[in-house]
Amino acid sequence: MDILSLFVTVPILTVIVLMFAKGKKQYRVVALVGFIIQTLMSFNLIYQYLHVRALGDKSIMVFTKDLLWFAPMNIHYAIGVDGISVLMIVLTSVIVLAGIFISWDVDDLPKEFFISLIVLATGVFGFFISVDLFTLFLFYELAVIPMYLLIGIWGSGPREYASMKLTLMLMGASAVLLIGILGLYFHSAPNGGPHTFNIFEIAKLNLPVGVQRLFFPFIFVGFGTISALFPFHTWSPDGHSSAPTAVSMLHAGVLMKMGGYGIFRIAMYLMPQGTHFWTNFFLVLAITGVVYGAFAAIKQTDLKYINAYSSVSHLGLVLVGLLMINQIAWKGAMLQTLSHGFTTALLFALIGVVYGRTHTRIISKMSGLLVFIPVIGILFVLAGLANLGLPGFSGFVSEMNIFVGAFQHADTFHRIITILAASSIVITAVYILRVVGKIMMGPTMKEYANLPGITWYEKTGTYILMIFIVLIGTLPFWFGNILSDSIRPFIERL
Amino acid sequence: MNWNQILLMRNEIVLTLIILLVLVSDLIVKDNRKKIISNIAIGLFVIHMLIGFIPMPEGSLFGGMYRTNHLIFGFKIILNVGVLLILLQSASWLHDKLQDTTKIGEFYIILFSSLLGIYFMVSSGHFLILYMGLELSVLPISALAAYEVYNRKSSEAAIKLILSAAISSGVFLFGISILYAVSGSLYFDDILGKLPISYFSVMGLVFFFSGLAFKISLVPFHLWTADVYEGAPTPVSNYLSVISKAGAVFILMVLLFITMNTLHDIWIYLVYGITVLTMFIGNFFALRQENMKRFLAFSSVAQAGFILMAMVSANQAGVSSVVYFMAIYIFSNIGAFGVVEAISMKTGKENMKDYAGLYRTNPKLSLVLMLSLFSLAGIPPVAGFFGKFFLYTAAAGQGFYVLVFIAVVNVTISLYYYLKVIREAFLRTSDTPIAYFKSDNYMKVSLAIVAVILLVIGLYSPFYDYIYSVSNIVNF
Amino acid sequence: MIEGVSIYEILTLTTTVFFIGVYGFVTRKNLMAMLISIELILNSAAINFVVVNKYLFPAKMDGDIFSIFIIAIAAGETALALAIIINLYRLIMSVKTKDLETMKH
Amino acid sequence: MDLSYTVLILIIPLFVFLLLGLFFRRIKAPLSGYIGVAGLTVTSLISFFVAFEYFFKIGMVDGAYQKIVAFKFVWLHFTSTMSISIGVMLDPLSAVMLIVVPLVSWMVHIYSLGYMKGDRGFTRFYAFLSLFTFSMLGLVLASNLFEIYIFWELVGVSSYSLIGFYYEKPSAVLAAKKAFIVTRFADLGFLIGLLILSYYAKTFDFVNLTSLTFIHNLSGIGTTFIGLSVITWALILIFVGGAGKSAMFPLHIWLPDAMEGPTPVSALIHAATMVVAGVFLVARLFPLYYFIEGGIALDVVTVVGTFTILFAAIIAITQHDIKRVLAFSTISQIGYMMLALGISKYEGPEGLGYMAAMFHLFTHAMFKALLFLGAGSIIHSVHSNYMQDMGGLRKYMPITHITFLIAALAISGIPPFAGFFSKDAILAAAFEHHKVVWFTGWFVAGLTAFYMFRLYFRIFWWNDPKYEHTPHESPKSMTIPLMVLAFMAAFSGFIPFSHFVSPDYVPFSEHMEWGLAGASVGIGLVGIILAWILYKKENDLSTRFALAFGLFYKWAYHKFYIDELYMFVTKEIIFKHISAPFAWFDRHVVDGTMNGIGNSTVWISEKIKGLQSGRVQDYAMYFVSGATVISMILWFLIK
Repeated sequence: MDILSLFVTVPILTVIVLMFAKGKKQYRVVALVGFIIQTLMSFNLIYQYLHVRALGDKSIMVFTKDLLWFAPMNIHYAIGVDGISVLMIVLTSVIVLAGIFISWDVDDLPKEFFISLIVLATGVFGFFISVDLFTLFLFYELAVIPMYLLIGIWGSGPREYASMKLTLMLMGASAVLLIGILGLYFHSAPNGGPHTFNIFEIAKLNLPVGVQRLFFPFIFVGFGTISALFPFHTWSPDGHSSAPTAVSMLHAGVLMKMGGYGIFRIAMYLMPQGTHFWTNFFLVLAITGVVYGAFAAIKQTDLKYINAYSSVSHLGLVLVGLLMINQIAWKGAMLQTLSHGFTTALLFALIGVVYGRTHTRIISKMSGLLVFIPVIGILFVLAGLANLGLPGFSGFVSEMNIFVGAFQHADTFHRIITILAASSIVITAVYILRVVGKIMMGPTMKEYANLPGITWYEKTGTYILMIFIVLIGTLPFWFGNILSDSIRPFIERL
Repeated sequence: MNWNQILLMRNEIVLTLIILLVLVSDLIVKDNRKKIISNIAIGLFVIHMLIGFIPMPEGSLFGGMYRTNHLIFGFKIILNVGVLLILLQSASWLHDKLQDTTKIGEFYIILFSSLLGIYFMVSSGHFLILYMGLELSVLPISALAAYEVYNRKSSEAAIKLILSAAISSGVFLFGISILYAVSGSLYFDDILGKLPISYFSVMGLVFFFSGLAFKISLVPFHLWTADVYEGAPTPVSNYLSVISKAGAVFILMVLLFITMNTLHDIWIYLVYGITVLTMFIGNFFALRQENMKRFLAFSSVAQAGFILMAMVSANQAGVSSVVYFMAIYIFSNIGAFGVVEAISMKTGKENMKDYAGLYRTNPKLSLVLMLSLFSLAGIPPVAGFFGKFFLYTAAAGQGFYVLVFIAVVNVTISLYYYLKVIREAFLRTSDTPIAYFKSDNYMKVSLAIVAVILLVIGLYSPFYDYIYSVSNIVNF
Repeated sequence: MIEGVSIYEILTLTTTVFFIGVYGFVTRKNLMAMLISIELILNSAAINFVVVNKYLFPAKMDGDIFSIFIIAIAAGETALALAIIINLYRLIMSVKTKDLETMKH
Repeated sequence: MDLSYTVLILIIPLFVFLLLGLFFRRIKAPLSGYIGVAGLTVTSLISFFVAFEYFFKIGMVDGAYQKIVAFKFVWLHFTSTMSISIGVMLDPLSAVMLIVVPLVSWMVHIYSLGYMKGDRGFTRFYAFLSLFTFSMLGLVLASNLFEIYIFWELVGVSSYSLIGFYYEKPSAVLAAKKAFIVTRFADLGFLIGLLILSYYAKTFDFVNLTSLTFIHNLSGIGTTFIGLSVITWALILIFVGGAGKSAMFPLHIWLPDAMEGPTPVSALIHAATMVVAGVFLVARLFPLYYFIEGGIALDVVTVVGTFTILFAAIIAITQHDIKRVLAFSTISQIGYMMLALGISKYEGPEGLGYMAAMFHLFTHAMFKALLFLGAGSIIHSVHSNYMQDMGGLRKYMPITHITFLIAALAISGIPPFAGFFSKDAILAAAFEHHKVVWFTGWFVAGLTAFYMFRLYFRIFWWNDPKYEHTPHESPKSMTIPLMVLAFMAAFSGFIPFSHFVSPDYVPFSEHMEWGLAGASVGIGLVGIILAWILYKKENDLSTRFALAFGLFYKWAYHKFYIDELYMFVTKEIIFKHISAPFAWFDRHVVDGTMNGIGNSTVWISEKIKGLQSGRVQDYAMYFVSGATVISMILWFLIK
């Protein structure tokens, strides 16, 4: 078993063990152990990756493996990673681990909860290691569908509506994506011979311009929807607000990341001319999302809605960064992906922690919580500050990369886009401070006087995420180097 | 004609023997011990199924009226496995629900007769055999639909089925007669290349097509489906929705791809239009259904649309994806119907609303239901995903991206109603849930096999590779 | 072969019969009448086979044989339909089509 | 010589912050204060040592001060030339700041030991103070424009945390939010400006950015926008950032509200150090401002500075909250610095304005910190911010009284106190530049003296109200910093500043313009006398004066309704007419469309259900007519 396939098999083994476990305690211990192994594996992967690179391996993907799966269609189980996928895998394992800690206390159907969570994680891992479009698509759908159960069973509020909407919109988007993938597949052999799903095989040939222009929007919208591309983002506020904490974390932290990753790895890499043709159109959509999400967040009263719209805004920035098509902006987009993953996951975790105590998420019903739950309060404030891009936290680094990259375009159109994008950091400050000011600060309320303090598992879960936010924020050069090297072959094609 | 050649009809011969054996044993076994006939029939059928796995050469009999090849051989194995699963579910139903146990034996005889008809239909090389196979498969099923003689709905379903079938066979025959007039022969091999694109052959094509479309439940020939599925006993609906549909799909495909390839430019429009119509109408009706059997009926209408979609690609990929999907569809639908049957047998509840909170009382049953529905909806890693994917690939391979787009839109719609069922079973809770119950071993075995097959068959690629390798029946 | 009558005339006749059968099937209110209409449809097809065989391809007897099979199967079909109708009559004391619309939409 | 030890100046406060911040529940009240003070003592000593070394040992080469990059670490890499590095750059500017910032911060740390005693958030307070000190020192030592921006944001957040220190008070929370958002809005200008600048300059490093050859190459490239070159616009945008932090009109609105924070914080952040960051920034980039397009950007600085001094001084006269008076005074004084920078030229003695700005920054830090700490001492004992509740305090609080008086004299520009020298230099430079600017500056000097002594007399003289608790002098920990700062306020004017700081880094000698000095001292005295008449004893003259000004007084009292204007823009326009429609649009139009697509399928489904009529005859009809119609359609397709 190679180092990458383990990322798919270990979760499956965990699921199998879980099925035979008895009692809540065993369930969570099994899930936890499984994911601790997974996290350690992902750290090991980084180490191995750097080691391989240090030895001078210059290939785009390392640890590649290629097994013929469906011979008639030339479908392979083809895997491989570069720096970007490695970091995404770390992101995923860390967030899932944190998610398991946060949902330590799940009472209703705990076994099923953990199984769904792990299946979802399997899909995400598989997605990030795939270099074959078929397996990539398979894992993508595998990651989306457990969401339905997770939100539907363990969610709150209009959970049925939200989960149905989320699933349908995402599966609809994946259907659109499918068209794009098939289009690529059937144009992958211009000189006869078998078609291929392998990304790097397709990249070797220049697809006809017409084909690129035709199929680029399919793949972009397909992946864009899960990245909350305006106007296909509406599943996200409802979905997030209804989802249980760990699921919101995973969803915003990991699942939505597949969009930007897919756009980068497939749409842009395989269809450079298509990219140039469509850039301006999608830039307008992306920037609309950035500003729009931020403004809409100001008006929300539910914590989760605020964070969901904030995600729309921040992931819009990822798309803006990607569409700026240069090394710096792409690095920024990737960093933003990581940063947003950790930050939003942390915020959702804390929202869950607060909600678990106050039983409300309406900001006007809370006040002065910092007095009674200081640790949670401080973490919340820090997470908020990280979200608004304070130096020292991850958001700053990524946003600055995006802006510097975006400013490399001197024409008026890009300037306006960039300035609009930059202005979102002010609006972000407005809604974050509004939340922090309303619920954490302000006069204390009697009914919250006896709130229990933070528990050890909540502490562990949130601290893990906080550590990574600060790590990216303070050691951006380390992450930046890993990303830069991996971005180079991709940017060179454009 | 020697002994070896006769053995090409191995499936049919053995099945006929089984029918006779069951008939005889039905005479011997005392009335109060009729349940043993189930075991005899199922045991014999298992033997039959195992015999089916023995490799067999390609060839034809009776001057080409009957023929077999590797694809047909494989397809019959799939049918056999499907029928075995249905038999297990039927046994469970027969023992549990039927007041008059003396009728147990008849059920198997009639069901096997219908299967025999499908065998002939699949293997036919002549319109006469096709017609006879078709009738032989549908008439016994009409009888089975009326099997609950004291149930008004059952009789209503049966009469609707037989009247519709009669009309359809009339149209079908009329179409064949026109094709006969145009081509001068009723042998498939002789017709090959002799059908010019003309008003007559088009009319013959459409009328003939509608006869098979009736069995596949393509819009607008599908209207009987929902009523019959709802009224007929569940195993019968199950059988109708998978086995008889699969037979018709297979022979339609063979005829369109090979025999009528000169009409390709015309029937491609026919297939295209009917596909779109079927997917939309099937889905729109399924959206609203409350009765589970009716719901599955419309879902199977929509599924038929997806199957037909792959037929726009008249090549090896098209054949293999259709056969592959049929196989997966058979198991998925058997699973879904099986669960519905198990519940309706023990509690009499057939409405979607009654399923609220099912997971909390009957987790295993709900999981099988979920797997089956996910497979129908095409969600990985369940087999249906692979089936659907290859269907799209087949259609897109011929450049029908718009058709594929319509199909994926419909998959999304269909996902909605499949999730509606999941929603009842998993998401909701109920004050009066379906209480925990134990099904008998027949049902248990059947559902367990379905679950395993659904999980394995897609991921296990040699299965598809095999189907692809034997699908080289088309060469133009 | 009938002297002075071309195949077109006969085919027009059979087509007419076919649609008369369809018309009857659609408009009759009684199941028995519908069965009779079905016979018309099936017979029109059977005549078609015979006529085509005789007029166009007299060398082989494909069509003739086919029509015999049609007649046989139509008989079986009718028998089965009658059995079901009788059972239905036992249950609801009616053979009117309007009593058979409990399952719809 | 290895100067990388200078990075300790940053590391020690950061370490203290992390220590106190991470273990804020373990480290109890007095101990955390001691840790903070100890940390800052070490930092201050190193800073003073570095400044001393720079000015007297290593800084001067060939008659000019050098820019020395003492420490550099590439933190974030963009391109081969563009990167954000965390570095320490020494030059006269940063060396001066190395004295100001640690000194005031040190005093405030010590002072707070007494002031914050018994407060629940004692440890938190010291943690934030350390964070602020770290950020501010990082800001002044930055070697790289982006590094300034980073620390710029960090001082912003420390300011936020400290303004909102009493977070249970809604007003404090609002003030903190306001401060953060207003400055962040301004920072957006800074960010965009610096990005545009760096796009053309291809570097963030000051060593390059401020070298004359580099600027020469830079001028003339890039497009123009509304008649000005892009780089000028970039500089103006950067100034917007500076104006936000330095509370220049019209971005001043956050500073008066920021007085909700504990008074030592006001002294440190909102009087002495952070608010002059804007001045520091413009001074940092002064060669760019001066040379690009003939200094148009600099004219903007002058205009804004000049208007602000007058505007803020007028408001200061009318306020009753002593901290607010001081806040407006701060705004006005920073305006002086900006004004001085704006009118400065580059070479030799012509760079007087630049020197004066830095000089005033230095002296102002001392006397304004002193004023605030004094005010803190008063508030500490009277438990009120309002001068109506005070009077006759000179008897109760002698040390506070004397030190406050020294500070008031210093700010009023009375020789020999520090303010006299720096303000005089500014006015002298202004006189050379433009008479209107000079006149405004001169007039405001009078206003300054008036409002300062209005405060002084009203607090320490007037008459003795009935105190519930008799006021008493503050403890030693509070009075010692007062005395240290009073010493600085009194005598720091004698530092020959032009020998250390000049725009071209070449020292020059300054000449006293005695005529101008006399004029400004004169108007200062007029102001003081007027205040003496009105406020020495309890009387109603002041109210009569106020009535005489009528509407104008009312406007000034309400700070010219700028806050209300902002509230209108944010609440009415942005919240109600942008944000709310966005949210509505999202729920109803975008989401509505998505739901509509979903619901339309159900609707269609409902509409077509009649097809399935349940009549087998209908089915047959559809069957046959379907087949017929399809045949006909296909017939058409044959053609």
